[in-house]
Amino acid sequence: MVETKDAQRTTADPGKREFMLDVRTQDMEVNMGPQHPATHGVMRILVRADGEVCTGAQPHLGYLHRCAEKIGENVEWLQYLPYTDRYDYLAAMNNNLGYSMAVEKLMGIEIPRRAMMIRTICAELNRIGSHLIAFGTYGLDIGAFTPFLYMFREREWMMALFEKICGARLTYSYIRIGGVFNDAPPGWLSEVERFCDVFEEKWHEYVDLLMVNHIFVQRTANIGVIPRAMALDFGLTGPMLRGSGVDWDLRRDMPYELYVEIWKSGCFQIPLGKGERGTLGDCWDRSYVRVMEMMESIQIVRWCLGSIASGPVIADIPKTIRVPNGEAYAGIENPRGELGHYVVSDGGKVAIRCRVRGPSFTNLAVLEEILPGALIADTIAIIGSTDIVVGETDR
Amino acid sequence: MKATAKYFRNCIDALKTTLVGMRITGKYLLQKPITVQYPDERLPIPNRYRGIHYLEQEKCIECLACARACPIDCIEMDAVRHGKELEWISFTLDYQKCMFCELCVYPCPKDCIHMGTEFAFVSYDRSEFVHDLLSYRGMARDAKVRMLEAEEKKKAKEEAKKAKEAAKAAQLAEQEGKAAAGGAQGGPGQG
Amino acid sequence: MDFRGILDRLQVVGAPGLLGHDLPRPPDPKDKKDKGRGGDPFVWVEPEKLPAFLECCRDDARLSLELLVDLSAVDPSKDDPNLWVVTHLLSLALRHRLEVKCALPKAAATMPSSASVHRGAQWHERECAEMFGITFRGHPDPRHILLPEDWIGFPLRKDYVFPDEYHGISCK
Amino acid sequence: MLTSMLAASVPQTGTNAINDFLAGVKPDYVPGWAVPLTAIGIAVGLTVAIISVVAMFSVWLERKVAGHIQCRYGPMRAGWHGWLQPIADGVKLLLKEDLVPLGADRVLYVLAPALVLASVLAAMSVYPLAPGFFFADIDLGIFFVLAMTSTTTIGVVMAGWSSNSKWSLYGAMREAAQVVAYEIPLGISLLVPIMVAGSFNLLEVSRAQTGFFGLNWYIWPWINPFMLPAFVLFFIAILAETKRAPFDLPEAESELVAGFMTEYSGIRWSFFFMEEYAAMFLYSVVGAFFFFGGFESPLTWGAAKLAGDGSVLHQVAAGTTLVVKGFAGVFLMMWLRWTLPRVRIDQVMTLGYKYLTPLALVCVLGAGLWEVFLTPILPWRHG
Repeated sequence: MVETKDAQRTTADPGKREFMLDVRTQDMEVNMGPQHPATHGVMRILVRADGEVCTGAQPHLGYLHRCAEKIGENVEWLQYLPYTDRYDYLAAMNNNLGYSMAVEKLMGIEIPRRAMMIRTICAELNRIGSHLIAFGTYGLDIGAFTPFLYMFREREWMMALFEKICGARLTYSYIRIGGVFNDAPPGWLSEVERFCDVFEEKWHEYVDLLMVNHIFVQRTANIGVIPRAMALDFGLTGPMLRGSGVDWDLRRDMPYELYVEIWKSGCFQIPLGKGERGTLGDCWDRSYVRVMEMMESIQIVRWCLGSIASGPVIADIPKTIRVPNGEAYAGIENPRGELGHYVVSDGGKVAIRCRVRGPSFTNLAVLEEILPGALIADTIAIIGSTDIVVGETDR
Repeated sequence: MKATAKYFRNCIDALKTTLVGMRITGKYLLQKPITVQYPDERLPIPNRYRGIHYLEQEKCIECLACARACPIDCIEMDAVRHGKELEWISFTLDYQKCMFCELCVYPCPKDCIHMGTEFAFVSYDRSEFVHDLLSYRGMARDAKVRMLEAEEKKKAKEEAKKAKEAAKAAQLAEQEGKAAAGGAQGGPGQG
Repeated sequence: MDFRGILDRLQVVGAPGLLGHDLPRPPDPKDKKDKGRGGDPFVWVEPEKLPAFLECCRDDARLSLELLVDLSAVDPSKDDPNLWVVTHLLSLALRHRLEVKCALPKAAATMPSSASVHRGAQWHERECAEMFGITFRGHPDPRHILLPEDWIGFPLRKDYVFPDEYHGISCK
Repeated sequence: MLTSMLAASVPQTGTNAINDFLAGVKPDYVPGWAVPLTAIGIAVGLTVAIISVVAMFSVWLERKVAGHIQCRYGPMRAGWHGWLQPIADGVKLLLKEDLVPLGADRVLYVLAPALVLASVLAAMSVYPLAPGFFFADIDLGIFFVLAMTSTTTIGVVMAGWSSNSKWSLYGAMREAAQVVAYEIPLGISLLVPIMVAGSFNLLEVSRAQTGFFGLNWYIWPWINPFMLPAFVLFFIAILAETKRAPFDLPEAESELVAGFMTEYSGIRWSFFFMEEYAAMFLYSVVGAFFFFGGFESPLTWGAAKLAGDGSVLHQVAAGTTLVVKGFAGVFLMMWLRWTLPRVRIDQVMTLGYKYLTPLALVCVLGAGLWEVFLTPILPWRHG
């Protein structure tokens, strides 16, 4: 039936089980996914459960593998841009930014200031959209249906903004090598300003409706605790790391593009999990960090709106891009963690290697460690709190 | 004592947050919904929207820049060249493969391929997804007129050239005639 | 610390398996074929000693490269006999990065697994194994991660030939 | 002989009224025993009709309330504001093929939805829908209702076990644990109004709450201050009983796909849904009777004053107030469902045993003391 030999190898030692069971029953193998409402996308988790308690978990990936890295070696530099939207399809702008920065670093070209401004605004707006989805679907996993619908009201406005500037709603391919494809249409910046104002009121409603709700806190506090050492050992990044109290954010610690100035202007902080409602590093902390980050992104967008000036939006680069010989790694702060592009070129029109370090891939590995010992209902909460996107895991 | 305090705090906290949550959902219950009944009412589509392509055929010079720029090679075009004029046969875009990334619009030197605001195109048959962006086949009337004029100009140029050659040849022949005649008189002088 | 500082620290500490380093350099004008090298500097390390090297980087106080960001491989070209195994390390405390490269002969592509040093490397190595055919000795769970179990060939190698069909599904 | 025995033992009830009417118009070729049988048939048909109308309206109300809470319209296509939608759903479910999964225990699988719906129908038969119109006015009113509604658990566990799927098994086990845990606080919290009213019979409880403009409802603190907390406990208990809002674990869609209903489709699946909405209406009517004055409201009070006590106008007013209170309870449950997340199974148990039951006992104790010491002193309690 199922390869039980592998299932035994998971690191669940019975000592850690919360509910000490004297009656020895036969463990039940339950397949959560690949088609399951709680696994965000197409991922299968083989859960070995003893009654309601999960004793072993094994994620099985590859259902959404589209050989993105192999295509990277057959397609020209600029033609690879649309593929980068399809990794983390909830934050396509950030993916474009990551890839473009890696190639620009290798080419050593300078981006005009207005292009960097528009890039930062789009990346931060997309971060808000991505965290909104994380927050909404997490409510769905815990059983609250309405926050999901409220969340989509705001995200719909964000998508309309992106529709005005680049024409697409989900896969933008807007931030390109050397800047952005076209300048912001008239009136766009003032509409972003209105979006920020309205979003701040609605944000307080989200917190009241779900984050501080007693049942939500009961379902997420002290569940799926990731201590600091385990987080570093697994190489977690982003809200997963900050949820466990590790103060690390690429935008502040290894700033790229405009973030040096933005951090100096002191308009945004880095929210950290403090274990307010349970132990440090539990599910509640991770969703708390994501919700607070939305407000920080609003402040960054406000700063950019304040200091944007007119000017060119694209550096002067030839129509067909030839990247000089060499290799470069550029890591940026994606909503889910550090998205790294490792680009190797031999001076031609096509890449030698285009490696993508997806944050969801590493964040997912930690499930094997924290799922055993939790109840079935908690496994859903823990999987939801890692906020993985399967497109980025399988590439 | 701490446990009983926690016990009652749990109860009060649960009730309080439930009422807060109900206040928010109740507020939206009374407000007017914001959704749109799709087929009857529609949201305005911005003009930069990436929908189905449209081609300004007369400006196109069949330089294949857009076909090369497309990551998935879904643009194919075929035309017969008559000097500078083009006789169009087909300009197809395969929408089964197209991913609406708008990379084909930028490299066009004549700026004649754009993406429109139409997005709904369904059909029962896969072959209908291969759209032909041409508005007319063959040659436009003014293109034909220009072609004919170009041909006449070419013919006229040829005749003029022939006439010049003929004239030169005639002149040459004349000179030989004179030379032969002169030669006969002063032949050895020119030898 | 910048790359120069890290390199000195590595030599002082005597990190096991350190072979050399490679800095980006502009193309020298004399001979035409030399294209120079752009991008990031990196350190060459012996594949057999990679786990020890990573452990030394992690435990040393002045380096403290405790986060393994990424472990992947590159097949530089069809006729190059070696594969590169590239590891990116990141230090949260000192805010610097290090790229470690090992040259692995394609014919005998085996090296010790560093899953014991960084638990996160386990999945990265599984992906490298199935995509490049590198066998990591001592890996706790050497199954395929993205490709189906019975996939023939190593897709990301330059000499990879696309299969015509897989279980009756044509790949053309 | 049979008709006289039936008529004698039970006072004027709906079924007897139909029975006497039929006996009167009975043509001679119809045998004697057929008359009570058709009367009972008509009564059962009437109950099923009431249940399906209530379920259909609740389905429509739920989708509209959910819609408007979530800033969207809900069904708009079928008829004005989608009022034909539940009928369309019903027809669709009728036409759908209801398959029995391979390896399922066929007998139990088929019997489960029938048993579940039967228990709600049995409970419904005890309800007076108007002071004069009821099927069975038995003195054990609420006791009978609680007994009947606890048989739904058997049906649900049968469904979960017989559909031979792991997820349904989970749903069934959770359902059994949850409903058993909440029978106790439900019963105890109902003791408070029963103690004040002094009777199980729904009609008498309703008559006990008549009074000036509905000020004699039991919920008001001046009648008995422990009644309001008892109602809150009662309301939470019925949320768990009907598997609604924060306690919808057995069919928790994000975890167990659809819990014990996963393998059902078509008309069998709609039985489960009809049972859920009927049970919601049923419990909120019980709540209306015991806490919010059953038939008593300013409307009924006015109608009684206007057209005399037993008149048709009074009956109609009483009926409408009961239905309005019933659907107010249903609306409150729906409002809660679209606000709160789901509670975990062990938290459901702790809430049931550690929080609701002790608090309910405290309420009963308090109400008892209040009745013994303070009722003789309070003047308005004698009226």
